[in-house]
Amino acid sequence: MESVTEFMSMGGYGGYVWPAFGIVLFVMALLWVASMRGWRNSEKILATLRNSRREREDVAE
Amino acid sequence: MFQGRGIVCERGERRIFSNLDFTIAPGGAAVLRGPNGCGKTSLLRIAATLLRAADGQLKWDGGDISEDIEAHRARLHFIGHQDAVKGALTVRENIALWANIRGDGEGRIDAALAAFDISHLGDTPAQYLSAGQHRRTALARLVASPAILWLLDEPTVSLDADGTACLQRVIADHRAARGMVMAATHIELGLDDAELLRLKPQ
Amino acid sequence: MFQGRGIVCERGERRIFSNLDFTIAPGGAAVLRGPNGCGKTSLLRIAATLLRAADGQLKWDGGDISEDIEAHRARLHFIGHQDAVKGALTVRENIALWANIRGDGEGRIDAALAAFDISHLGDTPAQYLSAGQHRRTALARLVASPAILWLLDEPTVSLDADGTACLQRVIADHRAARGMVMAATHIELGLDDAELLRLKPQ
Amino acid sequence: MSMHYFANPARFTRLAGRIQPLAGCLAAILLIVGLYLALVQAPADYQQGETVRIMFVHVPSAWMALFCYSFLAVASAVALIWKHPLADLAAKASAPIGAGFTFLALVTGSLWGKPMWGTWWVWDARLTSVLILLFLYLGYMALWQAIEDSQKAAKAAAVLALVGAVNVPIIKFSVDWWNTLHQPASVLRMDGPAIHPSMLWPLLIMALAFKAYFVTLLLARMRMELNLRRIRALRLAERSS
Amino acid sequence: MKQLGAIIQRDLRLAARQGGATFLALVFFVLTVTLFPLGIGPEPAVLARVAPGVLWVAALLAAMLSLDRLFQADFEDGSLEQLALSGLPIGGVVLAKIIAHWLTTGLPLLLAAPILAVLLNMDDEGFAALMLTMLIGTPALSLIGAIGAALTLTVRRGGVLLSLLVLPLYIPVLIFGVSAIDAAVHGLNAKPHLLLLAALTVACLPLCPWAAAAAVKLSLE
Amino acid sequence: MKQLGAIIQRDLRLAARQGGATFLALVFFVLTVTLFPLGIGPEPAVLARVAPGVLWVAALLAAMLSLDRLFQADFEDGSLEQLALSGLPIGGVVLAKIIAHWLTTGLPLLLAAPILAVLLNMDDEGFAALMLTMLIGTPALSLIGAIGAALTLTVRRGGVLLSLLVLPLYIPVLIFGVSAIDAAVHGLNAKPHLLLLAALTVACLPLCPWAAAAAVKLSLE
Ligand code: HEM
Ligand SMILES: Nc1ncnc2c1ncn2[C@@H]1O[C@H](COP(=O)(O)OP(=O)(O)OP(=O)(O)O)[C@@H](O)[C@H]1O
Ligand SMILES: Nc1ncnc2c1ncn2[C@@H]1O[C@H](COP(=O)(O)OP(=O)(O)OP(=O)(O)O)[C@@H](O)[C@H]1O
Ligand SMILES: [Mg+2]
Ligand SMILES: [Mg+2]
Repeated sequence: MESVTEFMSMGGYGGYVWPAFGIVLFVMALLWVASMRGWRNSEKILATLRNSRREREDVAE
Repeated sequence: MFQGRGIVCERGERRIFSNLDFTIAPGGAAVLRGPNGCGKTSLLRIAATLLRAADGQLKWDGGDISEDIEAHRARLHFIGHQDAVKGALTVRENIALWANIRGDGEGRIDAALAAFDISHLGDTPAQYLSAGQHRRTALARLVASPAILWLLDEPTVSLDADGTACLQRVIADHRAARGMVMAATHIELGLDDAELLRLKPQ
Repeated sequence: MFQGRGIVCERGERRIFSNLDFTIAPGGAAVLRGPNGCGKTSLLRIAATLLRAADGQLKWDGGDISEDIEAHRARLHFIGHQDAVKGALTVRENIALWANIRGDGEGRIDAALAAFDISHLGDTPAQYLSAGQHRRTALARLVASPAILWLLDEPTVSLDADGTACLQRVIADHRAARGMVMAATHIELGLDDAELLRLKPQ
Repeated sequence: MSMHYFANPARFTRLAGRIQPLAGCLAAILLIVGLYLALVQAPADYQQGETVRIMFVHVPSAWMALFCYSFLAVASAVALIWKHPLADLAAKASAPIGAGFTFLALVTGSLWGKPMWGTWWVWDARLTSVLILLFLYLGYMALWQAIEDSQKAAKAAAVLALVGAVNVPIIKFSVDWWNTLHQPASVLRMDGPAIHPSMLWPLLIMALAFKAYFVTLLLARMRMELNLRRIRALRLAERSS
Repeated sequence: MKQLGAIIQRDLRLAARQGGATFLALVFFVLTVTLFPLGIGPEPAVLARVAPGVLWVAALLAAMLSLDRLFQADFEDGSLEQLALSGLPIGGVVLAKIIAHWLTTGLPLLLAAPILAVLLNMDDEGFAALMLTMLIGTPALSLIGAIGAALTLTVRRGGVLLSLLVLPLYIPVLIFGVSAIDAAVHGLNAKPHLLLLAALTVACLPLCPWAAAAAVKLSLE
Repeated sequence: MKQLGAIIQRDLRLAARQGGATFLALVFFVLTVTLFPLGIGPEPAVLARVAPGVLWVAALLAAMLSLDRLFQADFEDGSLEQLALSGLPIGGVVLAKIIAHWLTTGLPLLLAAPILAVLLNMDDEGFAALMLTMLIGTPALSLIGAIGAALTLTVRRGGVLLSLLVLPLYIPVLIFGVSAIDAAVHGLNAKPHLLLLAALTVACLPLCPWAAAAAVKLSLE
């Protein structure tokens, strides 16, 4: 228990070290989620558009 | 009944026309014709209270319009060369916007799009429209939010035959519902029974 | 001789027309017609090299135009809806300006003003012009500095009968001097012997 | 559009489909290992104490900030000169990632500066040029966003990226010059103490993790842009028919 | 009321569409503030000394530059005419547009100010006062600016004339704003300055829309 | 050549007609500089310390604000199109417009700078350096700015985006300009700074019109 609090305090600099790591992970995660979601969404929309098109005209490009 | 009595127009300290009278009854129409610079646009702007006449009186059902300018403005549509279509918004948004601002809601947007045959352009940003499509978007406002008096400055500019037919149909419907129209034009509008106001250059 | 071969136009990733051919011989004229949004303006802009065709070739006397775009631009006049008339300058200054920039000097300004019957407006700042007077000012450039190819996008918009007659006269003179004209329009232009190019919506 | 146009992107999509998961896994593993090493394994510095751990995120972020801009500039040059259809997309896709890392370099640097220098911010040459780099990124992205027509936007943004790339060294150099005039080297030097191997390893691993992360996101964003382009074309074709 | 809401909503949407105007007014503020240390040198003491002044001057300039967006675009494409013809009182239309303007410029400036204060090394005591003066003062900037924007409508490219008209009117806001922060930094009572600033804003609230509406009417003739 | 002269003449005439643009860019410069004593207090020592920085920052902002006049009006009313169709190389047209821009903004700033320097209590030693840096530096502002103005042409109301693009690029001019004056004020040798500034301007001379012309061509398509 003691070692955990010690670890968290980072020699008295916990107030700087943890926010630094925290914001790095947070921004990286945010960018990751946004990019991946944007990409998956675009795949989905493209697929439905293509399907609806194929249904209408049997001659696929 | 919309009337003008002894209207005098001055622009840039020059008299454009004087002593002009007109009367439009419910369901009636007046077509302004005359050479370039004779004051058609000026007269329409006076009728819309956007320009002050140097002299004369505008009357609505006999009452003086200058007594309640806002009421008069609320009952008219003015469509001129600057057509208040925002390039950043889609066609539908552009029309809905004005319907909302005039307090009529979005109930008639689809009818407006259909009336000018631009339903397929509903989601196109207005900056990608051709000249005629742009004008149709501006005219669609006439249908999207009702107003009893329409003031149209060269409404058929850039319209093809089909677009002109749409406009004629819309005007006919409007007049059938006792609406009034005042339009300036250089070409035939097909308003057969309209009063013809010929402005002469001074 | 001005020719287009297999011109394809795409705008905003959409095909507007394809495989369009045209030929204008010296003294010849082509009139573009078609419904709103069929690509008349786009074709004129392609002919002026303001827009790049997705495919196809433009030729001048048999040579490929893309080899010397500046030479092609120097030999044409393009007059569209945005007419490059500065409100702060007078009518005469506006016309003189472009004649000077094109390197032709001010020798023909008076003739240009007379040709469109706006001599009396020479010293009026353009911001005080009516719509038709504005257009005449833009068109007067055609006369003020010579160019062999005229590309006109709905040139008669806002013109009265008299103004349209002026334009017809000017075009006839131009063609008599072996000039070429390509014009888009929705109404009769009175170019009887012109090749008619009908664009169809795709 | 010609066959050639889609031939390349199609091959790219296939390739990206294979690389992207690999890079993603690599990034995750390296990041976990790197974080463990950085937070637990690495020793505290005898001068800076535990704050030195910030280095393990700060320095790789700063490196990535610079790297992404170089990547963006090269991609823009390729797009302008050789008109490679994917180069535009690569440039566009790398901008938000680079901006993110630049922001992180600034924030972690500030968080390090407060305990070390006693202030969140000094107008040191290096710090100032990173701040300006952030503005360049933002301007680039804003230009992309502001021009509706994507082909025009691509070219305009590429011109801007190149002009910016010429300017980055000039800015760096001028700020250096400016700073030495007003303020002789009294501010703490950033070059810091020599790096022990026990710190070098976690630093390198974190740097690699960031690189792998960049590759993953770059590929995902490029595929997204490619899809969006196709979607636009399909939608417009539909609307007009 | 609902119609005024529609106007506000429309302006916000246009701002969002047109290249993220919100984001951009902000960026001008940030850039101007960062130029100053580059101009006057990095010494923290000097920067701290001039920080409140620089922040407020930059806020003034940022607010002023965004003014030509207020009516000009709508005037040129005929939208302002249509708004005047919509039957709403012009004063109301103007007020709605002022509110939208504040939401897209004043508010973001307010939020960015503390971060920039850190960059300029401002004393910690000044932060609360800075935020308060910004909150009270920026609406006055939008309100006063509307008069200038309306007056310069018929002037082509009136941007610079606008600044000539508006900046002198902004001076009281600047002075009260800065002196409140300075008082707080020096441990004095900032309240009288804040009250004066508030009085100014409250006085502008009925006067400015009315004056701006009169100017708009003029320009439509 | 004669045709480029005609373009310059035209731009100057338009500037003179449209509400005296020359006079107005100048006025913005003067107003911004006079806001500073109001913002940071009247102490002569502080003012003298920040004078070169404030002058140059204000010059940067004034030059930047006048940029949207450079191509935008001509783009919107079709004049730019007509210029492109006049058969002149676009790079030449752009250069002519840049020259006209400098004559209507850079030159008046240059002339007003010493008077404002007096107002800000700048040390006498700095005056010659101030004038020289302005003379050498303001053309670079017009040149670099042209790129931003051309890039933001198709953006409606691009004014603020323009500042985001252009201000970072202006930073070297600012820094060399200020450091030359500072060196002179402190009795050091200003020459190396001036040479660097001159090198910058000379490098911009061929590069910027070329890049701006590329951007203009884009926007016309
Ligand atoms: C907001 C503040 C800061 C910014 C923007 C910043 C920026 C940078 C940049 C751009 C680099 C990469 C330089 C290169 O590879 O050429 C870097 C590296 C580094 N920074 Fe910072 N820094 C900041 C604060 C700090 C602080 C406070 C410290 C420690 C006291 C620090 C220590 C380091 C170290 C040790 C390196 C690695 C040096 C090297 O690779 O040569 N930084 N920083
Ligand atoms: N900038 C643009 N981006 C994308 N699409 C455009 C753009 N400009 C026009 N279009 C589209 O291209 C098509 C052709 O437009 P164009 O202006 O050439 O038509 P037009 O024949 O001149 O029509 P009109 O008779 O209405 O003037 C239209 O469907 C229009 O929506
Ligand atoms: N803002 C203005 N200031 C001064 N005079 C003006 C102004 N606007 C127009 N005029 C003048 O008023 C007269 C009438 O203009 P108006 O626009 O009403 O004509 P019009 O009949 O609509 O002509 P057109 O058929 O060309 O559109 C014209 O001679 C014009 O020169
Ligand atoms: Mg008219
Ligand atoms: Mg057309």
